[in-house]
Amino acid sequence: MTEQIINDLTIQAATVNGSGSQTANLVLTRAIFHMGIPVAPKNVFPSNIEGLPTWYQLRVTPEGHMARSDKVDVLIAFNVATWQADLKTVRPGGAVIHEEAFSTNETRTDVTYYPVPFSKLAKAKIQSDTLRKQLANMIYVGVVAGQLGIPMEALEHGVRRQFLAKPKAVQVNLDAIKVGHDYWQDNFSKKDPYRLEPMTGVVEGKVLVEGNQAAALGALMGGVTVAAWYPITPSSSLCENLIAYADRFRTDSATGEKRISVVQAEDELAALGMAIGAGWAGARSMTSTSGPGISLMAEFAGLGYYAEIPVVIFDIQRIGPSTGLPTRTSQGDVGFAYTLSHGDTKHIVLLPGTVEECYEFARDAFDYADRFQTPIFVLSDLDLGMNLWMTPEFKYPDKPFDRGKVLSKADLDRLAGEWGRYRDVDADGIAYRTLPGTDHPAAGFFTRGSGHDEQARYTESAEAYARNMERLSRKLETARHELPAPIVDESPQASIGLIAFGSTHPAVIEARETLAAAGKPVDYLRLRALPLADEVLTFVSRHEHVYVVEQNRDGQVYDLVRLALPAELVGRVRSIRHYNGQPIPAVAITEPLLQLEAVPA
Amino acid sequence: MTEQIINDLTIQAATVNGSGSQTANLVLTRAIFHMGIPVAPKNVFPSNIEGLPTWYQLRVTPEGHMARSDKVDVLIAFNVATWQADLKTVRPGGAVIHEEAFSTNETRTDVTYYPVPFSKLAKAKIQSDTLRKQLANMIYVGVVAGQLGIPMEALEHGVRRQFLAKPKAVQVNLDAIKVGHDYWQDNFSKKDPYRLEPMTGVVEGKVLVEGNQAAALGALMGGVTVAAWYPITPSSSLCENLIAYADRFRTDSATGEKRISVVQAEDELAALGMAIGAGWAGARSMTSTSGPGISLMAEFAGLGYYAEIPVVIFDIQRIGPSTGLPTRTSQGDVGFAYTLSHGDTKHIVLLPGTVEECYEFARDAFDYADRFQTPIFVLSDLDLGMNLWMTPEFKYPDKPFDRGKVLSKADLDRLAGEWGRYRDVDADGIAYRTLPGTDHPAAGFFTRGSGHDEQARYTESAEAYARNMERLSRKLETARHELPAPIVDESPQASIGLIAFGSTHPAVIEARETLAAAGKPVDYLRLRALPLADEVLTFVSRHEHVYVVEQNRDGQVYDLVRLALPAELVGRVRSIRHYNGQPIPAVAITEPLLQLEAVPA
Amino acid sequence: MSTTLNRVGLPRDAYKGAATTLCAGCGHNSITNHMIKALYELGVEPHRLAKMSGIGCSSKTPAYFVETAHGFNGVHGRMPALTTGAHLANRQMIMLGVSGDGDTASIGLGQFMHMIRRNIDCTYIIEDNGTYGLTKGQFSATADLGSVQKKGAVNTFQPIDPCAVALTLGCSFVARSFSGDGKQVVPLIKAALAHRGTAILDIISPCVTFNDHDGSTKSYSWVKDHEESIADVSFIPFFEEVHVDYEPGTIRDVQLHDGSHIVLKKLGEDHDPSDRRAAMRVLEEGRAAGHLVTGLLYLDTAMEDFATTERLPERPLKDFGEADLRMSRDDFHQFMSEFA
Amino acid sequence: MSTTLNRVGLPRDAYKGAATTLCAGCGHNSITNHMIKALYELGVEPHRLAKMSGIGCSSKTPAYFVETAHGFNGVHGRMPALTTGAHLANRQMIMLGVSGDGDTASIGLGQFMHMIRRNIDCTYIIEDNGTYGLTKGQFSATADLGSVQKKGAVNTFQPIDPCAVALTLGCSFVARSFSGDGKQVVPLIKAALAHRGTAILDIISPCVTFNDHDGSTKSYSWVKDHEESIADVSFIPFFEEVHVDYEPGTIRDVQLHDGSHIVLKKLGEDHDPSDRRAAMRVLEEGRAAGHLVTGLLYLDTAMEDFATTERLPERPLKDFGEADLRMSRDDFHQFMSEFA
Ligand SMILES: Cc1ncc(C[n+]2csc(CCOP(=O)(O)OP(=O)(O)O)c2C)c(N)n1
Ligand SMILES: Cc1ncc(C[n+]2csc(CCOP(=O)(O)OP(=O)(O)O)c2C)c(N)n1
Ligand code: SF4
Ligand code: SF4
Ligand SMILES: [Mg+2]
Ligand SMILES: [Mg+2]
Repeated sequence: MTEQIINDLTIQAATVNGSGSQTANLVLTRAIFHMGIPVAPKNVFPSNIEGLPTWYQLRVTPEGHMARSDKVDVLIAFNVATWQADLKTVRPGGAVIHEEAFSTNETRTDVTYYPVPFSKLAKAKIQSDTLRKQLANMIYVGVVAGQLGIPMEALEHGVRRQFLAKPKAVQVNLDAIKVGHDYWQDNFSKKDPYRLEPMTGVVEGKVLVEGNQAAALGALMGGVTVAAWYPITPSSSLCENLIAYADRFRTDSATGEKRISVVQAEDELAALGMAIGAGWAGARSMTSTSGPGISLMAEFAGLGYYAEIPVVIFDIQRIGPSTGLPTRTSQGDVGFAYTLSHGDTKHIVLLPGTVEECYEFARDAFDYADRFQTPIFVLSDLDLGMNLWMTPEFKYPDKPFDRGKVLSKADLDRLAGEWGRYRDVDADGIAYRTLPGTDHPAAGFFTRGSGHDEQARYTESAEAYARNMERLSRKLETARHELPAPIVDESPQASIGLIAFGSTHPAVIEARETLAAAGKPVDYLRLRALPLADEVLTFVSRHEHVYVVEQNRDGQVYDLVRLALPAELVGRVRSIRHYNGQPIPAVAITEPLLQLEAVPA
Repeated sequence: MTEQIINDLTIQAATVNGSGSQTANLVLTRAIFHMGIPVAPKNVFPSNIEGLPTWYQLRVTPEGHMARSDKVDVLIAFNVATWQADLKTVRPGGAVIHEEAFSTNETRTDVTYYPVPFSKLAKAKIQSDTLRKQLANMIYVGVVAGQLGIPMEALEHGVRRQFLAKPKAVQVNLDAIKVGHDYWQDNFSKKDPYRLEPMTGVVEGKVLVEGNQAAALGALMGGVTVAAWYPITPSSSLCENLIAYADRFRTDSATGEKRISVVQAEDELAALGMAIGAGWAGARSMTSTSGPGISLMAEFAGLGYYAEIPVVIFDIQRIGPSTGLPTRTSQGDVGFAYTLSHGDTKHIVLLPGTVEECYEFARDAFDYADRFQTPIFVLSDLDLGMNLWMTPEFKYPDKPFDRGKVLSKADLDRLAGEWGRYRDVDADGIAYRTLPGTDHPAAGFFTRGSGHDEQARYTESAEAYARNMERLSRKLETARHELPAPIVDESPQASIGLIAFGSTHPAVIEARETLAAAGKPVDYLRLRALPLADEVLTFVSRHEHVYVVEQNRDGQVYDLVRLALPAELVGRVRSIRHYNGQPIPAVAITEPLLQLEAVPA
Repeated sequence: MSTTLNRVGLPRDAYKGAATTLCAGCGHNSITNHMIKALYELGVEPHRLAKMSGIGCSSKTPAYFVETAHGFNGVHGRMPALTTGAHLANRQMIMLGVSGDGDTASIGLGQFMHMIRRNIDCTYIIEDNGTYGLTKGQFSATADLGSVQKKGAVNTFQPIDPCAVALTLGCSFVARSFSGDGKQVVPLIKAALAHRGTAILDIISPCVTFNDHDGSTKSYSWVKDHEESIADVSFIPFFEEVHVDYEPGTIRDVQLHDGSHIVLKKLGEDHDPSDRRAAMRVLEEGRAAGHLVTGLLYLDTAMEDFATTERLPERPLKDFGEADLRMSRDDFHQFMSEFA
Repeated sequence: MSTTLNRVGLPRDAYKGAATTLCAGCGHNSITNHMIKALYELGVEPHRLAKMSGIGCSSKTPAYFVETAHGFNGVHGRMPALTTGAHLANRQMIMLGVSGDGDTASIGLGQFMHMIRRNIDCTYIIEDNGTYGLTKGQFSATADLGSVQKKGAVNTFQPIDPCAVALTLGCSFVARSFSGDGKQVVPLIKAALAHRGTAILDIISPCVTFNDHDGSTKSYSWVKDHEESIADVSFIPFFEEVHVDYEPGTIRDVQLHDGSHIVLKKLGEDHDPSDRRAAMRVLEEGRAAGHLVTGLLYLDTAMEDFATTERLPERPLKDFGEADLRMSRDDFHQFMSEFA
């Protein structure tokens, strides 16, 4: 038997969706995490409710890599429909736990098989007819536990944690796990190299959070009071979490009053319209959607930009075009969201790269919206939003809200009429606004998506129109310097740079390690907002080649980077793209990069 | 008296909209055109039905310049509300025909005033109370005719032509004109240098057509059978003309049957949806809209791209963002339309630069749609679409329809099942389709905006998804070589080039003359389609500096050009932008160009 | 110029707006004047009024009254969404939405109906001329079957009747009137503003430029000849006491949330405004008989409005600060630890 | 497997589609089977059938019947526009649209109503489960007031009843049924297909995964307990001759454009399906009584469909070529010269 491989492996559970396997997978995840071992789960599920293939990839590494791995060490084969294909994904020397009934003849001989009669066991050992289908999945948890050496105590924790809400479910699940564990003990001897051993020092103080949970919490702490949404995968859980958190933290226990209104709108046009109406009236407001909803919000997004209404728009990206693959990830909306709406519209876009940033950017987006009086797009994606990520606990906000340039009754008295809604008094492109309800004769003004002058009067004047458009550009230029700056990580000797953003981050971290180990250290600039900051230019100027890595077909950010550079630097930039709907693995960066480096420039 | 200026002047009539002045302006235009003098009218009207200021600029030049001129030679001041401002626009030495009642004291002394008691005359000389308001405008036609020397015969032609539909209106209008003409004769002696004299050799064989009329005719000749639209300025007249032309040319006189269906949809989403449904079912279909409608069509545009449905979308651009100025022109939708919809969506965009091309591109767009099985955007604008342009008569089509790769029952028999809706058999990215109704068991397939394989089966396969997306890119690359090529006009010695498109064309023509005269000849590449053709690269490579001229704030095509160039050429490109809603005049090109040329690169 | 001050100490002129840019004689201009009268007489404080609209000639009118109030002229057909959001942000504002028949019955139909379904507290006025005025006279979805366009085209579709649709949805306030009938429009506007919930007021408002000719069923003459008012409406605001001097049985008196009263004086057969199915019948019969039924068709003062159902505080949500909106540091850490 | 061939010589299996990917027990699956039965028995030629849908579990079902027919699974809520366009391109196709309650009553409400207003010749089936199945169980706009969500949330809004809305618009064919009631659904599908004009068929179709629990008014048990059929429906296609063996007075026989007959057998009080206001009353009474009224509510065989009103030729517009669509060279030059 080859030497052991400890705490560095990828488990893949191939099951059928709607069968309860997700619970089993989470128990397994929490048990391993409880052992102090870093976990990185990726749930690959179908756009369907019940009966189609679904895969759960659970990667564990001592370093805590969180990118998707491209190979499977331990396969749990529970779905006959995908059995043959799943078997192919196992790396040589890997282990295969499979339903006994699946035939293994004339298949691979370079893996270790652990056939388990799951259905028989379920029939024989699980009493409850109603729960049998569900609990059958727990049996494989027990088997894997035996195979990898997960202690009962960890499994118990996993089950308890998973069933916080219904403690009475704990025992039956533990019993089912025990069935699998016993079966392992009684029937198998360890033939594969993989083991899990308790660790210390890495996961302490860390929690497991989904990006959409983080964003919901961020919005709550950012002071959102009006949220309008329309269900769509993978964004629904953001507002559904917001509702749950608000029930708990925004409801007056005495009166039952809610300090927030979350409206399920009739569609995305209405959702953004409601959010814009609320932002206009002075509330911190938001909506959340995904690709198709972004398309439907185009007209209102332009109104928000041109009428200068603060509002926050979350886009949890899935892969398009059109309906595309609703349960697959992508970074394909960046370019479209950036200029969403006809005419010369341009928006501020935030690009969180970790769940912690999902929380922080969601929270701060409301400050940016108020300060710059314009829609703020927060672009997350399915990978970031719907998978569990290991993260340090989030920080309690240390700043009060920044409501931006809002004039009170007192301010208006002081100004004595010397105020125009669209006058650029501070030369930063940002004008002062009043909120409806301000009890002052000068407070009222008429907001419109049509031509207006500095006093908010209707006009078709060519000069007034151009002046206003130029101020709007100035405003975005002001914002460009105040948005989250790129994070640059440079080592003195590297001549190659990587530019990436969003959920591509973990793959870049891992790719850099691989490349450094291969004697090709690469520097890294992680974008966090659009329009692009000046750091991009200086970063490119310090490197011979800079690779823009992104998860879309058309190199949308590669284009934006090139447009932001002086001509003499453009030639240094190259593009690496991944666009099959699966979260990008490190090899999707290292391989093309090494190839491109091989060819002489 | 200074020397005469003949057939080279700009008349500006400042009136009130909804008062009938448009008719008077058209009579004046047709009369001068009838003298054999080239005319270039620009109607600057408000987003309103009655009572607001409107301007009609009628430029006449011996060369037939059709760009808006930036100065006024003869002002007809009929609107007291704008009188003072209008007066400022007149060039020194110009002539001012104005309502006597408007005060001229403490105003300009460098112009010739011809005060006319229009309202008094109207009261005294026009009998019909109902028509007085209307006919009052005709009086100024008579005065201008006297001042500039327009013969009665030409005026009579103008009136007859204008009132083709109601001949009985001819006499009263001629009488009103006579009132003005007599007043001129009896009260004024010529004090200004401007004169009109009959010409020959320039306008012969030419007609006056609006771009939206041309596009409607093009669509009719292109074989459109289903058109769905929702009213919006400045695009409404396209479909309204289509309806009128179809009533005349698509209606069976015997049965009354219509060989076209034009539907007024409930909104733009429905309009494009109907057009896509029709395109899917095999009809040549279209919709027409402007900015806000384009935003609302974003979701369906993505479906059209990804499900590969032929359809033609006209965008008669007005200036945005949002509602913007509905009656002002712009080229502000180019970038947005090019990537309209979330995800990696990209479209074919046609850019007509003359009314003749409005006709030809509208006609050929249906061939492109069928051949490339994708939405085709035709981007015109308010200036091109709603103003009258002097043009050679359009050519009768010399080609039959190109319906593209459509398989018949016979084809399917021949292929004996060897067919997949999305298989790239010709390696050009374009697959073969069947139309609903094809009587063959293999003909049917399921069209969807979600993931599909070569056989049109639903799939969430990462590989199938990526393959399909790459084929779609290949398809656009195929199209890139077959779309209308740029038109290049080079003179051996020029080191400077201009790139422009659409309604900017006439201003470029005039700017080049001015620059050549100033010893700075510039070459010219006129774009006619997106994605950009290779000629752009070679053109830039042949010039030291290339200026991209466009009518939007953000230099949308300037960006596309830079992205299409190899790094070493990017530095040669510069941007000239005009964005105040008025059609771009030649000076808006010559001045910035000369400035930028002054600064050393 | 009247200088008598209303209960909040303002003259009538304080309720005026910018000069209209609509056509002379446009029905919308009369409605603007009715609006001014109603708001002045009710003594609405300008800073508490929010004027909302979509796009169209009708949607321009909010610029022509109460200039000192905030207004939002949004995008075509989407006034309901903007109004809903603004209302949720600040319950204290009096939401007054103005729309057109194209804005409401074509592009905006879905939002119109879903706002009614939520019973958002606002007044929704449709300035209904059966045509798209601002785009020069195409038929709208409220144009009657067989109605003739200025250029001769005949409408071949059944109309979408905003009032019938509202009734089907159980809208809490449904009324119809005519821009030329100020005696009826003004009290209805007041009642709509006083009502808590979505108040739909469909006002036939002739387009003199594109739809006031023979053959149009939205022309002044047609409406004058065919209007059938179901009852005389008068409105007694909460700050005036009621004195009913009619003989019993001839009137109906309905009290609204704020203590105001709507007094309906029978005309012909009696109509009970609390009977939704009766209201539908009245509309259907009118339609069959070719009449334009006007008046207060239906009123439900019991139905909870959205903000009440949602348990929103009276205090505007926009006014809450960090202290009210952020959980405590301890709660935060507790909450985070639950993700372990 | 039945091998008896229908009138176009096809076995029942020729009307099957891909295997369903919906949940076991989903009402939509039963409707798919009813669809197969109806299309098979009617002898619809697969190549003349166009299966249209929006987005949702319901909208997936067109993939599960008549695999050899063309189908178009479009975008959410926009099936009516796609169907309208496809119909205009080719009048010869039998347009069969499938939608969900979210697809129809929320995002698609405007298109649903405007399609009815145009009376586009198509069948529009709503697989109505009162929830958004595919997005995991949020309330849809057809959920009844007070209906309880799986996780306990209570719906606080009035439902939008697609049938009531359709009746208000004067839709030419309005029916409601229950996925579990094949005896009623199959003849109604046949009748809808035979009808020329927009046929709305709202079929309550329980979502076993998210909306089949106590407290839901769209669960199997609730519907079984509360269904009130207004009449027994049977359908006699044009290719079978009618033989009515009922005693007089107990049945109503309605003939459709294609010569087919709908035979309605009285149950309890008589309902005249040509009386639109009676249909509205029946719905209203059912709603008040807490019943689910099913059956053929309203039918107007006289109303012209859009294509007929628009004078479109019977020959598909898609089939016309240059010769039919381009004016002659002479006409062209004549026309151009008019611009001089
Ligand atoms: C998205 C969009 N589509 C179309 C238009 C063009 N448009 C402006 S007003 C209008 C119709 C107005 O009709 P209505 O609401 O009845 O108002 P009216 O002018 O008749 O008072 C249309 C279609 C627009 N502004 N926005
Ligand atoms: C524009 C857009 N918004 C949201 C979604 C997400 N979505 C998919 S199906 C669906 C609702 C489906 O509900 P229903 O029509 O009732 O169908 P059911 O699944 O209940 O049969 C939604 C909101 C989408 N696909 N497109
Ligand atoms: S066009 Fe019609 S609706 Fe518009 S302002 Fe004039 S009269 Fe009124
Ligand atoms: S989720 Fe509901 S609607 Fe969707 S397939 Fe399952 S049971 Fe049917
Ligand atoms: Mg109107
Ligand atoms: Mg549903």
